[in-house]
Amino acid sequence: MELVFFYLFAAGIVGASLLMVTRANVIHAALSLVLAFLFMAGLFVLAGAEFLAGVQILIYAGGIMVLYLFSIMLMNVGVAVRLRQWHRQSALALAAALLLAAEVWVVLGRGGYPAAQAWSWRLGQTPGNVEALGQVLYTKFLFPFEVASVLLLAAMIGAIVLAKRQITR
Amino acid sequence: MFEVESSTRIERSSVMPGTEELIINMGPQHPSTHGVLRVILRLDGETVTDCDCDIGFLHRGTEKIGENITYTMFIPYTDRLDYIAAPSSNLAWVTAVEKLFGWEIPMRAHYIRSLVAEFSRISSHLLWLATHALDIGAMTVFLWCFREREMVLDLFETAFGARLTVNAFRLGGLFQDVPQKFLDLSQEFADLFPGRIGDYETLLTDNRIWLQRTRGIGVISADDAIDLSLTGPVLRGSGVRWDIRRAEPYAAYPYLDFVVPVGENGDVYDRYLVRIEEMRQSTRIIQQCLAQLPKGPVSCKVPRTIKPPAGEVYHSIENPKGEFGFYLVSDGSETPYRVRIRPPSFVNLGGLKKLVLGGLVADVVAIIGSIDIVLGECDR
Amino acid sequence: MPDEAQSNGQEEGSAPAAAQAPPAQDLRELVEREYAGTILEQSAYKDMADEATLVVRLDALPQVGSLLRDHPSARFRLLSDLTAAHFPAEERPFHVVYHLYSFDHNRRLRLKVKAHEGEQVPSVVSVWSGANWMEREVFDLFGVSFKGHPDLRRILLPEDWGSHPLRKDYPLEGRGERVYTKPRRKEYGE
Amino acid sequence: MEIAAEAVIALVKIAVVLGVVSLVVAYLTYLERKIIAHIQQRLGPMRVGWHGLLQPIADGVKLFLKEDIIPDKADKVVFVIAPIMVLVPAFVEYSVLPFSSTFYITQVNIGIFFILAVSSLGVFGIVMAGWASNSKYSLLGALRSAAQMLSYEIFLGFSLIGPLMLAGSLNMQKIVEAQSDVWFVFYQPLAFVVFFIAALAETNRVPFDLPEAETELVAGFHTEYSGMKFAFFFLAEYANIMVTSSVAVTLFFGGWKGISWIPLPGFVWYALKLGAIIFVFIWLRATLPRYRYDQLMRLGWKFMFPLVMANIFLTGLVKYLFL
Repeated sequence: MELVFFYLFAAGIVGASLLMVTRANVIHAALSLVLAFLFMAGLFVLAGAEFLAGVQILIYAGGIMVLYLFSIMLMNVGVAVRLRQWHRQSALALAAALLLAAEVWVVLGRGGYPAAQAWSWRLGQTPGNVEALGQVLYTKFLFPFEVASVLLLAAMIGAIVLAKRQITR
Repeated sequence: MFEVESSTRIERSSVMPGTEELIINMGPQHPSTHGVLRVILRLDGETVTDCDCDIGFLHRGTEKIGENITYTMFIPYTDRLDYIAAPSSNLAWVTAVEKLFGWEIPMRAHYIRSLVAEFSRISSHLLWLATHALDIGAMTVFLWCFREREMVLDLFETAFGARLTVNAFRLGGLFQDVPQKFLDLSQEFADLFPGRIGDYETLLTDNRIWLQRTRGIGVISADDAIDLSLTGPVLRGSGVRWDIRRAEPYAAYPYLDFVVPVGENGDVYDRYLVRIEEMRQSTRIIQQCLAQLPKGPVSCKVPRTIKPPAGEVYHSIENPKGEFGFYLVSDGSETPYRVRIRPPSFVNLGGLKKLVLGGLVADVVAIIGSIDIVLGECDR
Repeated sequence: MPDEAQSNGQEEGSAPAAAQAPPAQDLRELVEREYAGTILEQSAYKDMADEATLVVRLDALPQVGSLLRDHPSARFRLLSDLTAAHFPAEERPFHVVYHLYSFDHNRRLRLKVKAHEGEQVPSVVSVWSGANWMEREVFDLFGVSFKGHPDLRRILLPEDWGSHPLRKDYPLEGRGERVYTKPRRKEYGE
Repeated sequence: MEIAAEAVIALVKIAVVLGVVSLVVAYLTYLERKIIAHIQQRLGPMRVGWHGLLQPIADGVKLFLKEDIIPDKADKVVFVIAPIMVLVPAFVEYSVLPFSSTFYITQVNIGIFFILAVSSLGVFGIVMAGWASNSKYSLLGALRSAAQMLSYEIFLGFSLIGPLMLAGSLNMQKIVEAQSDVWFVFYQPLAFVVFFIAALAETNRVPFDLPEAETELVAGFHTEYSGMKFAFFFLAEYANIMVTSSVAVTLFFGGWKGISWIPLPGFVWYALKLGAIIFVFIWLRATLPRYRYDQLMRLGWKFMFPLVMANIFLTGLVKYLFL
């Protein structure tokens, strides 16, 4: 049963991603990406990580992508559609893709990262993964968590300063 | 070197890269342009950078018509000018013609004219308040105002047989005396109406959202307002205490006691307050008219064929929207040689650009509402 | 918002002068003192004070306007109305009429200029901004052009209308572009 | 076999909930029209059925039969998907709402979080509709809406943190159980105020109905829509009102729990509370004017954000010190 859903979602991700890179219309591409995010959230649910699935939808699909759409809509999409879509970089892209595939192959062939194997929490078998996530974030990974939040704060202030400079004077 | 240049370029351009100015057509079928007004707005984001009005959709050549029919025949045409306050337009026309002739009008006619003119002011202000509030999103006020306006229109029907284009007055006075029922109903309305104004004010005057949407919006100083020839509540909202009913009294206004309300800041809110207070004052005037109403004839002797002396007069009255005047040139024949309608909405609308520049689109709606235009008289 | 009621009745300043001198004599003198020879005629319908009319020389209009607007004994700050009338029989057929009002003196004044066909009338937008749309309207309906107007376009009629309906030679029937030859009907109901 | 039985039960539950919700949503429009009408001293719908009771059905039939217009210059695919994208999240959210102690479609660990996540998808439909219509009014409406919903989602989410801290769970059932003694609205009045205001903004209701401000933007993002697609937007709006009201009931008013000495079944209590909150929604619509766009943003960021942060801080402090 789970396997069926897994392949369903996986196929969805692949299809949506393909759509995303092939659509000439930027808005269509962005919407395909949203679709891919939703399928990914489905995979998270299958893995027992409901919280991550929620975050995936809330942040990526509901937040970031809306902002993307927001800025895309302000631009003239009609021009982009008529632009050339090929940049003669296919050789480079192919090389990069092959490299990535090789890396994935090697990692998965070894059965994942050693650190992940040594993980004490079994996702999906925890009493509730919100609690698990919370405990890990505030104990084991407190420092990276704080660093990330400081980074975000700096980015936010930077954005405000940049925007503000245009308004005054 | 290059970096300095690029940063200055960012600072200079007020428009975000990749965005373009948006040109928006409001009207002529837009819900908040109050008739067939078309406003062309140039927007940067939601800020208005330019504004142009396209009017004339309702132009019927009323002035030309007036030059080719007799003085009496023109009265119904005035109904179609400011159709929201038709008796006011009638009054402007008959008083202007009477000034040309130099007739003495009986006191009773004067009082009834003032009475009906104040009813028309109330009806006009009610329609204004209704649509203005609806523009800003207050839906209930809209229907409440229409409830009272319905009563006023019923009153017109009782007295003159018509509700909107009432054709209320005749040269020399009135067509006939008003029925007693009209006076009774008027009294009833005048007793009831101040409470109803209180109801509207409960919903709006101290409402924080209403204050935020109207205070400091569409500000115009007294000097600018005068310079732009704005009249009526728009001018009074900027603090100029000028009301033709007081400055150059006509009809029964010399004998009536009322206050000319003025605003301080000249913003949308002050215009709102001025009009609300004017409704109260109108009710006071109605009470006084009913109490003082003298007996007697309602029309002076009017000759069968009306031929004024040659000459020119300008006479204006205080329409609900502003100074509503007629400039008449007579060549001594039965028809006027030139009829000029001085339209308050047209002139006040001319000041719109000054009011909306730099504001937001949402404010344009509020500002058009606060000018209170009626296109019938704007386009003529 | 409202303060105490103002006193009823007429304000001073308008009525008493009418008996001896024609109304607006003082204003005429005021203008003549500054710009001699700019007032061509002076009249008032039935000697009414608020119908005082001064006919101003065409080219002097903006100066006379500014003077009347700013001088303390005039202060005509409100351009209450601006319009025109067409008298085809006259040498200067277009009378452009300005109705001024003074808040300080509660007084009205009518200025008039007379223009030839095709002659440009100096715009008063620089004196009273409110003249903008009203001059456009006169341009639209009479074809009188204004010199120095910032945005002289048709306002009520479509841009491509091609004629000026408030001229007396404009036909009453049919489309306005047609040349109309019949004389104007004068009698009704006889 | 067991899986099949489970699936059948789930499907039946879903069908029941969907049916009831659709009907209630349809009658919500009727209720709104009636309530506003009486506030405005008129009668509202009176012709179809007794006191217009069949009006929603007549409206539905009318919308079904209407010509379905797709503008010539519109992006057809996106134009068609948009109303579905608005409606589906609105209905999916019902899957985790507990209507009584025993009746719910499913229990998820992250119940309330799931609702937040799914409701954030609703904005897509609006943005898509605005863009696909290829009309300036629609686009402006959609932009406003996107900005508004994104910002207010933040306050909506943060305002829920207070009650969640008290409940110690994201599971809707457990949150309700935690309110057995006292409803959280008494512990968390600030949070409730912020939540309610944010909910108004999220559902585009007066005084925050800017995206569809008729007098400025004609009809906002759904200007170009007609027929059933328009009905979808309409239904979604009311479905969202239902959801946010349900969340309010669940998180602040003790869900299906009633006053113990009045013997009423849980779902009756639930319906009563829901009705009261929806009534306030409608009442506000009849009373208030509309905020302006920038004022809305200012209200959010300068008033509600500090408020909700202070609330979280206070709750944490109190919980640390006294509980």
